[in-house]
Amino acid sequence: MIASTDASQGADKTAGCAGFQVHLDVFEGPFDLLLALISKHKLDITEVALSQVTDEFIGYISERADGWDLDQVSYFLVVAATLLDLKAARLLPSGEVEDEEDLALLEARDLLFARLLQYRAYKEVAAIFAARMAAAARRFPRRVPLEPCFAQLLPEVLLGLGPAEFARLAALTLMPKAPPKVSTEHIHTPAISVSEQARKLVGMLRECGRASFRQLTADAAGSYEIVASFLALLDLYADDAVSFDQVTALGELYVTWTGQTGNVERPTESDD
Amino acid sequence: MDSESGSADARTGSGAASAAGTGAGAGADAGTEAEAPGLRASLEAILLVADEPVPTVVLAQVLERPSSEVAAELAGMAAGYAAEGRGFDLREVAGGWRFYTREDCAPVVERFVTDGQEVRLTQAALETLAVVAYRQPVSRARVSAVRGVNCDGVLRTLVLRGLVADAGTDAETGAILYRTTSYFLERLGLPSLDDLPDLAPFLPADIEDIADENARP
Amino acid sequence: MDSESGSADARTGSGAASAAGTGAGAGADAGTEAEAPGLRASLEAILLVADEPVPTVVLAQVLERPSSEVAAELAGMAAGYAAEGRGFDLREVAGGWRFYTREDCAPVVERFVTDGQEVRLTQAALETLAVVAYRQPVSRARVSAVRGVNCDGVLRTLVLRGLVADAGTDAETGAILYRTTSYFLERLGLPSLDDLPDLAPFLPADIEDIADENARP
Repeated sequence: MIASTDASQGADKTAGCAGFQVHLDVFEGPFDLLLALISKHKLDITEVALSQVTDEFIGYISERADGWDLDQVSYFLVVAATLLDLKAARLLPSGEVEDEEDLALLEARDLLFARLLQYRAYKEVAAIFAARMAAAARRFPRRVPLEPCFAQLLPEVLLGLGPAEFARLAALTLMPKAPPKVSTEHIHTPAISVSEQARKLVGMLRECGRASFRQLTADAAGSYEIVASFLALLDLYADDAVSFDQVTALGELYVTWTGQTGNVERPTESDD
Repeated sequence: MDSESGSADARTGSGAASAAGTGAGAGADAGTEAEAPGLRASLEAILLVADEPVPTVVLAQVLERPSSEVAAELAGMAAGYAAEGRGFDLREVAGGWRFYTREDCAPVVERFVTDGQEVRLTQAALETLAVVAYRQPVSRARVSAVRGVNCDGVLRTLVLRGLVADAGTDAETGAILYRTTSYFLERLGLPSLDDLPDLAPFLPADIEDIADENARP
Repeated sequence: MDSESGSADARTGSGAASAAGTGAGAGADAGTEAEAPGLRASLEAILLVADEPVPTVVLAQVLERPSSEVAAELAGMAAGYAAEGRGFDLREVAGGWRFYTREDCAPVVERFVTDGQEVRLTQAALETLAVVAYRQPVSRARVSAVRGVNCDGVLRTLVLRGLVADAGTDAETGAILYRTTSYFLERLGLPSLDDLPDLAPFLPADIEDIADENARP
């Protein structure tokens, strides 16, 4: 491979990028996290112990959901939902895959794994990029102003940027470098806790037994609250307190209360 | 020392012969010989003033020599510098030739140079760059789909940092497409995109186009 | 080509003679110690990236060698380049050493310099220009502080290209101040500095910091 020699020389500088690190804070996307969970258990990606990884994945989301931006959370939800489906499929007695739903689950699994494999490939070449960049940075190009006698002969300079792009670049360059990260952004976002949402949902569902997700979130103050509701439902689902049905893909999602009638405490949640 | 240039240029030799005494500037006034410097000297002079990689064809044009001859001379010069253990090195990067310091001189040069050190990129930036590099021209949505996370902000910054550029719009969807720049190649020290490491070994067959079908809008 | 070894510097000659085989060997004392580049290679590397004449004492300091040894090596190198008929030339000018193009290569270099189309600025130059444009009049130190790297060389290039000019000295510190020129406005397509877009709308909201905080200085 092209970078093999360079990689070893640049290794000290790129160690942070080279391998997975199971510091949970470093994950940027769901694929990142999934891969890390999978590699943490030293599992072949195609033979994942789904239930275990699913549980950890969901656990991680519920811990951190309030600290992410909406985009990230939605992606996480897509992956979480897929994983949940897969976990459900795995619980099916084997040999019963005539059902169309089962087939769909298998397809979803293949798709998820295919994407993960693809992402892993890019992650690996990204590590090669980092090593190559580190090696290239050890060779300094000649970048010296022309001798004055030639400089006056130079043709026009091409900026290659319009005023707006130039301003954007200036803003980026002038932006104070971020201090070592202690993000406090999440403190200022409206505090919607998943457990609070769960309590609310349990109340509503106990009353009506079955409702569409749309109905359940009709009075949500913002998308953040909807996301929190969805996360809460995933938790409730994991605890066998609700079931889902959805007749068509992307169609209305119905939630049915299947839990006890007693007071439900959500033991895994911490208010944050 | 002539060995590396294949002695293509007899004039260089005679210039050398007359140089003995004086030191600086000795080549200029080498009385009897013709005026024009040889191919190797000309290339060295041009590359000394270039502040970005110079394509072989440009050098060939300026010197009015066949590209193949220039290419052979450049390769010979690079080999010669290496063999002589020079502190500089001639490298083909981003479609052109440029003088670099030799890698094992890095500690010394770093002690001397205080500017121009390039920032190291975050993991997110590297991954985004990797996707763009291998799938270019590529839309934001596809990059995001491959990485499983929204990449708009990272892409915009990569554009501003000169590593990625706009590559027009998709004929069908109208989405803006992105490609890598020659500065990207310089940062990686690669002659061209063809020299990117092969992605295939990292990827099981038939996986390659997953993200395309499922790219979210 | 062996004729040049009759010149002032025996070391260059012997280096040349031994060049064929080893690689790093040719420098001053490279023979036995494998890793460190020799004195000649180190000097070549440093001078390749130096954008102003470098005084012998500075080189001696960086390399931790006696000035006299460094001075002798530099003189030897200069003589060697001349003897070999290189396209570059090592000259002592204004109290320091710098690589220049050899005089008899000037016509070729001129053709190269004038031959190109418009010259694109490097990323570092653009960023430096942006800082000057929005903070003018501004001192070198300030520009370097904002960019987090030493910008002296880049600033010199911008001055040379006529995009940035001297704007007097700071009353307090005596530091030279810089401003953008009317040529800069022309190249950006703006009638006056007042027409530079406000920064506020561009302050990064959706831009991500792609630089690794843990990067080396």
